[in-house]
Amino acid sequence: MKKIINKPEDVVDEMLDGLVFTSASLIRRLPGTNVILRKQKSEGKVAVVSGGGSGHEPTHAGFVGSGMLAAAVCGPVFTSPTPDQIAAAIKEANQGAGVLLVIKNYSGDIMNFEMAEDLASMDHIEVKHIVVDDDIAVEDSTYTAGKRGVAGTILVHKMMGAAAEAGLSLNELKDLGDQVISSIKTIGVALSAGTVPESGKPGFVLKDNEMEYGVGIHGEPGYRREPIKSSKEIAKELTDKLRDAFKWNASDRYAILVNGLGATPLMEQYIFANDVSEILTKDKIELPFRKVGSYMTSLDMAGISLTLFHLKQDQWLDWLNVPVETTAW
Amino acid sequence: MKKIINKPEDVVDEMLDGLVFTSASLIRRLPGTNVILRKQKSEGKVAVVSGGGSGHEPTHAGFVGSGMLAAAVCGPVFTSPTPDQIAAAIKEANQGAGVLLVIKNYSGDIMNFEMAEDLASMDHIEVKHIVVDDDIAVEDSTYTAGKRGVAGTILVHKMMGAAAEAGLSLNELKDLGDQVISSIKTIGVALSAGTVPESGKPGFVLKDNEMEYGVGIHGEPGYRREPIKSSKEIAKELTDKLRDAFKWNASDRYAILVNGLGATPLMEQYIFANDVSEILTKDKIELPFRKVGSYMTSLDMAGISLTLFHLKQDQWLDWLNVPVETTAW
Amino acid sequence: MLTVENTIKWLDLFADKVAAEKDYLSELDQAIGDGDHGANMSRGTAAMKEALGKQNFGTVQDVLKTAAMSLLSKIGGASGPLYGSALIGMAKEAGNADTDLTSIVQAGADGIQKRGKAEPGDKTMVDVWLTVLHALKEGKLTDAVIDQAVQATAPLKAKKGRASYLGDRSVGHIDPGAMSSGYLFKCLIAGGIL
Amino acid sequence: MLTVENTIKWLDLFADKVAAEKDYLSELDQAIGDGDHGANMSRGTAAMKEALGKQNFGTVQDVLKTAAMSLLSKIGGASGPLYGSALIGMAKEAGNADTDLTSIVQAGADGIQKRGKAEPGDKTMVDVWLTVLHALKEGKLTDAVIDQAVQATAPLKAKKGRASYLGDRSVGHIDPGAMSSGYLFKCLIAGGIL
Ligand SMILES: Nc1ncnc2c1ncn2[C@@H]1O[C@H](COP(=O)(O)OP(=O)(O)O)[C@@H](O)[C@H]1O
Ligand SMILES: Nc1ncnc2c1ncn2[C@@H]1O[C@H](COP(=O)(O)OP(=O)(O)O)[C@@H](O)[C@H]1O
Ligand SMILES: [Mg+2]
Ligand SMILES: [Mg+2]
Ligand SMILES: [Mg+2]
Ligand SMILES: [Mg+2]
Repeated sequence: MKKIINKPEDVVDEMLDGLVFTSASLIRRLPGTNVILRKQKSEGKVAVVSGGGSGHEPTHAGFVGSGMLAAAVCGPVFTSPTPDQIAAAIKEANQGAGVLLVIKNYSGDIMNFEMAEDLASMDHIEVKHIVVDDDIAVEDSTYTAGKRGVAGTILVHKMMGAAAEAGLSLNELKDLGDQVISSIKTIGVALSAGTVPESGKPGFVLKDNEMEYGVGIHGEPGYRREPIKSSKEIAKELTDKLRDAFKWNASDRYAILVNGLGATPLMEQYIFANDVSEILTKDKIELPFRKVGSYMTSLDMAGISLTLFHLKQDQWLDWLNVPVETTAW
Repeated sequence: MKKIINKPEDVVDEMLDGLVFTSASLIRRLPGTNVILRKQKSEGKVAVVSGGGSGHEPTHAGFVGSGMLAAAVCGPVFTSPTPDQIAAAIKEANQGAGVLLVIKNYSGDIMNFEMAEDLASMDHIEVKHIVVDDDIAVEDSTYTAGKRGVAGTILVHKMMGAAAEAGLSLNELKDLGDQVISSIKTIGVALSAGTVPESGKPGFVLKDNEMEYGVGIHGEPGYRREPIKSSKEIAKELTDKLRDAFKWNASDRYAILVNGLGATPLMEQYIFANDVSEILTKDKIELPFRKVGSYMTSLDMAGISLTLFHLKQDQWLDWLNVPVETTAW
Repeated sequence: MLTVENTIKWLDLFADKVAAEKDYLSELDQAIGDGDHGANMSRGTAAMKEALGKQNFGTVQDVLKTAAMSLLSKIGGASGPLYGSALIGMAKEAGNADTDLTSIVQAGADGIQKRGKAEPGDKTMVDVWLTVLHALKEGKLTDAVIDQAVQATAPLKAKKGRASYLGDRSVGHIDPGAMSSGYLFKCLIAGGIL
Repeated sequence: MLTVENTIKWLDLFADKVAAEKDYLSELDQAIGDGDHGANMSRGTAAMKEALGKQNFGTVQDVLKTAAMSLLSKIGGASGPLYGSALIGMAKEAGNADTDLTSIVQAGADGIQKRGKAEPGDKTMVDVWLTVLHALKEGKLTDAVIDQAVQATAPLKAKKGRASYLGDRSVGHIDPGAMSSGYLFKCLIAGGIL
């Protein structure tokens, strides 16, 4: 493992200090916790709080700021934060109109966030949650933990942040969140695994000429391993999966997010985006919102994910577009 | 080589199409060229034009947009663009007040841009240029090609773009540019080399436990190779070099840029930024402008660079801070 | 019956066992999860042991509540809320006048199932808790029963937690949470509480 | 003396030689530069050959000007403007009534030096151009003279271009631009123009 770090057990603590140093005008750290709060308050508005394991930078803390997240709770690398930290974030973030938790669909995250919800309710803070499960790589069935939450989460953060700022109530936000999440689907491909600092070894090993479709952002297994393909072929595979899942029609409107997984440079992301755009143009899909970059990463994993978000209402596009003040959006 | 690309010889062409697809509202491609132009014009203002080899994404084209670059000329990977392309960019970008070229200090870049300047003068367009040479890794002497232009270039783009928008004349801009460049210094460290798609092999090879101080953004040799150190030790080495070069005093004001070289994730960049901030705080340096991210990359090179910019005038800080509309700033 | 002293002893033994087996638990998790179960559990149980050593406790409920809070605020991941919920449930039950060990373990198992919604056979710690509970009711809890319950998770296909993403590939591996729960109950026996 | 026909022949031979030695030129550049000199030169000379084949030329100046523009707009990097400037200078000189081959090569060398500011001994293509020029003036240009000029760059320490970043580590390697310039003049001889 070659990384620019100090002690592996200190990476999250030091990273958060570095982030706050970088964006000192926007955010602060709740003392004694791994909770990042935004400085500018929105009184009387619902506070949107997210979080999860670290290692996905700039997610989650990079999206704290006005118009987006009120707080992010940062767990150890790839490990859900604990209920006390989440509860502390809820308490600090609450502006009197309640708190909406954005949870990614992992057993650990759901259980810790739900317990925090219980704790917060003892403080008489109204809390609701939504669960992002955009990864269509693994089959969804009642016999599994269900689909995972991956890159689409940043679009959920943006939507919820904008809608909260627009004054929606906690109930309205929760309903909107459920609708939005069911309109977002993601699928990815990995070329190499990330290395958790404390373990020092890559999460899985791909051969020099191999890639794997459908790998999760913690290195969870995908659905097929094969020799590396061209960007065009990868674009075809991933858009085929998304077409199957969405069953779209010509002139449907989608937001698109091409997301680098950590070690993949922008050059490759743009080449891939170009190939995807050619396919979607043939399908006559409209793409009024487009974003390319490394937003939901998996440490130094090489690879890419493709997210589409069916824009069922014009309002949704407006909310994606409204400016925010964050480190990373 | 594992990359998400199609034919290696097509990477620049396809990447530029992908970039324009992503930021279609901001930029366009000059047909038949690798020139990216901004859509919004600033009539009567000096146009700031930059460029160089590709492989440094989001530099250069990611900084085209209002308030920053008027155009970027994108050469093949790590190879300067040709005079005809640069001349075409000058012609299209000119808004009647002349064109300032931002050149990085490489023999190839300087010669191609100077020839383009000659061509443009035949069209009676007033053109001047500034040469960025912020890399203090290699000794500057009249017996070499001099210091290289690296990550500090993006701060030069920002300053020149803001000052041009503020209405400075071409002569004023050129003077400002020379002052700004002499106030910016950068030094970096590489953990692994990037791989040029057409060659398919990494530009140099570091052992599993090795790093090299002072490597350039095309894999040019640095000044010392040694076993990988902690982030704190790397921060000390790089700030020591910068302190020597600037000879700063307590309460001097600097802008800081921590730049990832392509494959290094944000987590490491923030940890390193935190270590640098501790050292500079001890030196009582003020850092009113801070930026962390992968802005001047070297394909998939792992590593980091540290740039400091001595803010000799309050106006300079304002120009760094004024909002822009670009893909990547 | 649980007393303040033997409950502390039980949980201290558990912390020591987890510390000793930290790498093995992570190894089990590497095979079908994300390789952090040992790190998670030892972070939590070390904090628990420290908290239990710092205070004088008046009731078993207080001991269990303090233990629960340590685990909850230190483990994280999936096992944190599960062990935390188990111990909160046990603490509540310990407050009842006419309780007994079986009822307390029952409350722990209920807490885990309420939190994690796993059924027996889903290849989780629930499998161990329910087998242990059954044996307790019958007065037949032994190390052998516990070992067997842990081993019995190997042939199962995971339906909850991270291992469920592996589908059939989870078959043939012991569930890490089942193993750590096995340690908990072996320490109950080793602590002489039965 | 240069004619339209033999100038085209000369440059076509040069393009063929560069195409044949593309990998070798890049290998030389890998050692002390960035490994693209072969790719750069072959991209440019292929375009030049194509452009020269497409048109009927009235004067040597037109031939050289067309060649210059092809090289300039296709090579890029350092060698593009250098070869481009050389050929622009040569084209200008070829327009003079009382010119000769020596004056034309002199104009080429001047173009390179004006553009790149390299002095003899800086370990660049200039070293070959100036040695060739000297030999031409003395009427003594041979393949052996050219080879020797190219080889003579090896012991030098680079002071211009990318190789200069290597400092002392550039010693012991032939300069790639010197090698490609050597090809240019060997093709002059092979084309029977001397
Ligand atoms: N829904 C659930 N119900 C019961 N036990 C579960 C559930 N999900 C996970 N587990 C248990 O948690 C263990 C994994 O814990 P751990 O590795 O610490 O957390 P994570 O999976 O978040 O990394 C599994 O071996 C399993 O026994
Ligand atoms: N300033 C200069 N003057 C003369 N020749 C130069 C100069 N700089 C570079 N060269 C020549 O250019 C050659 C390298 O060309 P090339 O590899 O195509 O360009 P780049 O260095 O931009 O990759 C060198 O071998 C050297 O002969
Ligand atoms: Mg985990
Ligand atoms: Mg080059
Ligand atoms: Mg685990
Ligand atoms: Mg070269």
